[in-house]
Amino acid sequence: MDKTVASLAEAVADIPDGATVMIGGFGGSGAPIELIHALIDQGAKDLTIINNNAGNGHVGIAALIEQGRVAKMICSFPRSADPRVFTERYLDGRIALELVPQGTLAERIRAGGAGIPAFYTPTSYGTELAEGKPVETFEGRPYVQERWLKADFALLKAEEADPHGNLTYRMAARNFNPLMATAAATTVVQASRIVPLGGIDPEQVITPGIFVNRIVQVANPAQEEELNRAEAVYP
Amino acid sequence: MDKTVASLAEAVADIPDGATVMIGGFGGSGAPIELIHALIDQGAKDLTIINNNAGNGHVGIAALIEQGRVAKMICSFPRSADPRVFTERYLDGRIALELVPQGTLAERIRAGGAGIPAFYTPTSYGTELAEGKPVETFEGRPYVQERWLKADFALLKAEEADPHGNLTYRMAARNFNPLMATAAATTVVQASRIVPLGGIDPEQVITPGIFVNRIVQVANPAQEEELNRAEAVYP
Amino acid sequence: MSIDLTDIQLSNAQIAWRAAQDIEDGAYVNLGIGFPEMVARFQPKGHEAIFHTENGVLDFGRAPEPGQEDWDCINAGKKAITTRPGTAFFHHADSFAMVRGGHLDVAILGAYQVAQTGDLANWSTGKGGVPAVGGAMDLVHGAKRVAVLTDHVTKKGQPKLVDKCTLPLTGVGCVTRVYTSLAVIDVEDGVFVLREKVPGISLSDLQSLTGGELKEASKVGDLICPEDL
Amino acid sequence: MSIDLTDIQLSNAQIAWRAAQDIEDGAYVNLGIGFPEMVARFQPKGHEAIFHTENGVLDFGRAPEPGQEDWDCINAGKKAITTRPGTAFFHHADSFAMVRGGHLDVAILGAYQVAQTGDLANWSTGKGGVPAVGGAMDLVHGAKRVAVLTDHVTKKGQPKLVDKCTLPLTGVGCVTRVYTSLAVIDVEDGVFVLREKVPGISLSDLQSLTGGELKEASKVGDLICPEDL
Repeated sequence: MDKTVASLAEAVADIPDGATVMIGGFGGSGAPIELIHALIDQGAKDLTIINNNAGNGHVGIAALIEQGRVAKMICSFPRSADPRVFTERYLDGRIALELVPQGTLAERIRAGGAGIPAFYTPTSYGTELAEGKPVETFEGRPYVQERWLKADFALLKAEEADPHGNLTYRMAARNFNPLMATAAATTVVQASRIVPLGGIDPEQVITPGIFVNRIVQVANPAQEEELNRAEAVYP
Repeated sequence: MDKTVASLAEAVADIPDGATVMIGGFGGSGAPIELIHALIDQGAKDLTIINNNAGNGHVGIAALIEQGRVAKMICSFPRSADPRVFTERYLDGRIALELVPQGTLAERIRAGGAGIPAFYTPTSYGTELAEGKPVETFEGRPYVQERWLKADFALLKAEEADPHGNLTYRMAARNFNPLMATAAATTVVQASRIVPLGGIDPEQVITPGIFVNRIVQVANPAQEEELNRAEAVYP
Repeated sequence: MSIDLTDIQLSNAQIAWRAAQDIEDGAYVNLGIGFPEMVARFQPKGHEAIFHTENGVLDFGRAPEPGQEDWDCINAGKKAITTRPGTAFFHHADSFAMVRGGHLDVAILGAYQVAQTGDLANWSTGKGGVPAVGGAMDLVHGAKRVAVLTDHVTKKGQPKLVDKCTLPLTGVGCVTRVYTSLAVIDVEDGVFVLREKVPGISLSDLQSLTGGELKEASKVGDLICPEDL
Repeated sequence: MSIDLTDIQLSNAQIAWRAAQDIEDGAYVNLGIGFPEMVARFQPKGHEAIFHTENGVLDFGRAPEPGQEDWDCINAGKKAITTRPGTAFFHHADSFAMVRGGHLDVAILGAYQVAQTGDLANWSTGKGGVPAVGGAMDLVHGAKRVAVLTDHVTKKGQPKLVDKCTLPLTGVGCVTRVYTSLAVIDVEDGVFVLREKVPGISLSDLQSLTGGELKEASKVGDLICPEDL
């Protein structure tokens, strides 16, 4: 079994219009820029994108939005150093936003991957983000019921991958990536290094291969933060 | 900050009668035999013990039960190669049992550590283990509501610990240990090696120190399986 | 019900062999404790399944030689296993996220009873004693396909495939295929559908050994396994 | 409300310094983006707090020198940080398990408004624009102690400590202590309790700058901070 695919284009070829796509990363850290740009080249539209943020500058998710391909963002913090692309479209009503507290976003994705359709959290109780959601009291304290979140595809960035899809990440670039790996029907990973089977110590696997469908090597991945400091624009 | 304590006795000194204690391990793998034996020596009684199993032979949890110190077991599989100690007391009505499916047990403990008071699972729907629990339908499928599980103390076995309580585990000895670390008011860990701060790669920390209160070194820990093959009895 | 099955029924190893033939290359598989563990031995040539065990190991290797056991490296049955290139360790919540989250392709379990509705009873004889459930209730509602390996009848000759389980349930409507000592039977729309049977038994005899309706598939194959198992 | 605060009010650094004095040695602390991040600089001698950032780092080090940034190693404000002995990386669900599960000793956040009931508004001005909440709603219901750093009044001189928040809430009844540019105030049983005030302001002036009832503690201390901050 070898989950490696030869190109970024092949890795994202079957993402259809209207798909829900989780994209790893927190800001630029852990953002799979090359996979996102491959998705731009591929052409799918009317996408729902799940990410902590809503793009920065004119690369990555911001570029996907700028190309008019995103119908809806599900995120916790649609703000960045340069959020203009999202902001303008949101204020014009050209893109929808589901705002989710960050911990709830993470837990909803984990729940999606773990077969937990709903859970209760104290987060957002009494706020406008809890409006319309069931509230239940446990041990004298009120909690809000939240639902799982799943996706058709996940686009992720890893440091090392082996052919079975076992993954490691690099520092804080881990963030949402291991969660999203579990919650998508098809999980697509760009890895800086593809190592032989056995090249990752079994103790140090962060994402076991069962959660991964495709791996593509991107040996020297771009860092969104650096692209934006260089005022890069894609395409 | 140094969470190391000098002795096993000191590590368990304040566990009171009636305490709920999570004990790591799956069978003998990851079972903190020395901490359990220190708890036997310490004398606390009327304990509720949370573990996947209910002891094997006459050491570890089985010995704690044999000494008459356990009022209730919460576990998924109270059976083993030699389950006599638990079996006899259970059939006599001298020990209570809350039987929980293994995945639900793991998830309830994780929920306890993660501030999630309740969640829904498909597991046990339609069975006698779901009796009396709320059922709700999500996306056309019925799910059972389960509650979090917390403890006063957790007794765990790790491989390496640093003075801040960052932990690694050894192979499948990981099992319930990292979950229980998060769900107890006081988490007590026996580690085979205490390494200096910085001795564990930040990428390879399995349990971050925030979840750990006390560490005690047990350089050559006993393996329950081997003790039982040698027909050991404690005390 | 006094049919002599001695010469026609499959051995446990043969039942496990038959189940193994249906496992696709690269499938993620959980094998129940005991008899189902034998399935791992019989993967078709060129096929390599990846095995999961509830206690936090994926893609593990074979049992070690006696005397070489490391008791920190065990499976859900607490038997010693080994690592191999590709193995990963993880904690119990991640392990059951794999199970409950639908990431396993197949779970193969033993059974006391299977109902024609797909209900499974395999954890309690309901007779008292100490109840123990382990991970079975999670597995039956998690894996994409839940298969059962079982003798076709109990030691006393009673059907294990029934219209309705009388023993405490493990799960409702979860079993999709049953590999028995006499047949391969699917559970479809509330009836047992016979796919294959051992050549030595007649359809009417097989029906008489089966509780619940046994519907013939459009083509019923011969269930033939290697004899030297 | 036309009291001139120019010479008596504390700087942001001084407010952060004061908050830092209450952090116990070995405490696990999350600092909100921006102004609260300054608290890390002012730990009392011999005290060492351990800092958590929502994006999956515990026990991180100081900011790197300019030009030495590694943009895979950042905090929740997307500023570069460094590792140090003791650092751990983990994913977002584990990070918020720490938050929601009550494992942080203190969370220190900014505020638009704090109500005498402990309600906090700090994520939305309610004026339209793009709403963004991040981890604030999780932090206020997770940490054992939730403290706020804030100017005592808005730039227009309006009280930020109020009887009832008029802006969208971040959390209900969550704030226990407020460090302002003029005072240290606890939230207790639905009233503001004054613990310390800067020497240059009278009680009545402070009350006039505070929405909601300001009750004096049995002993009100002087709020004195190092001047060179």
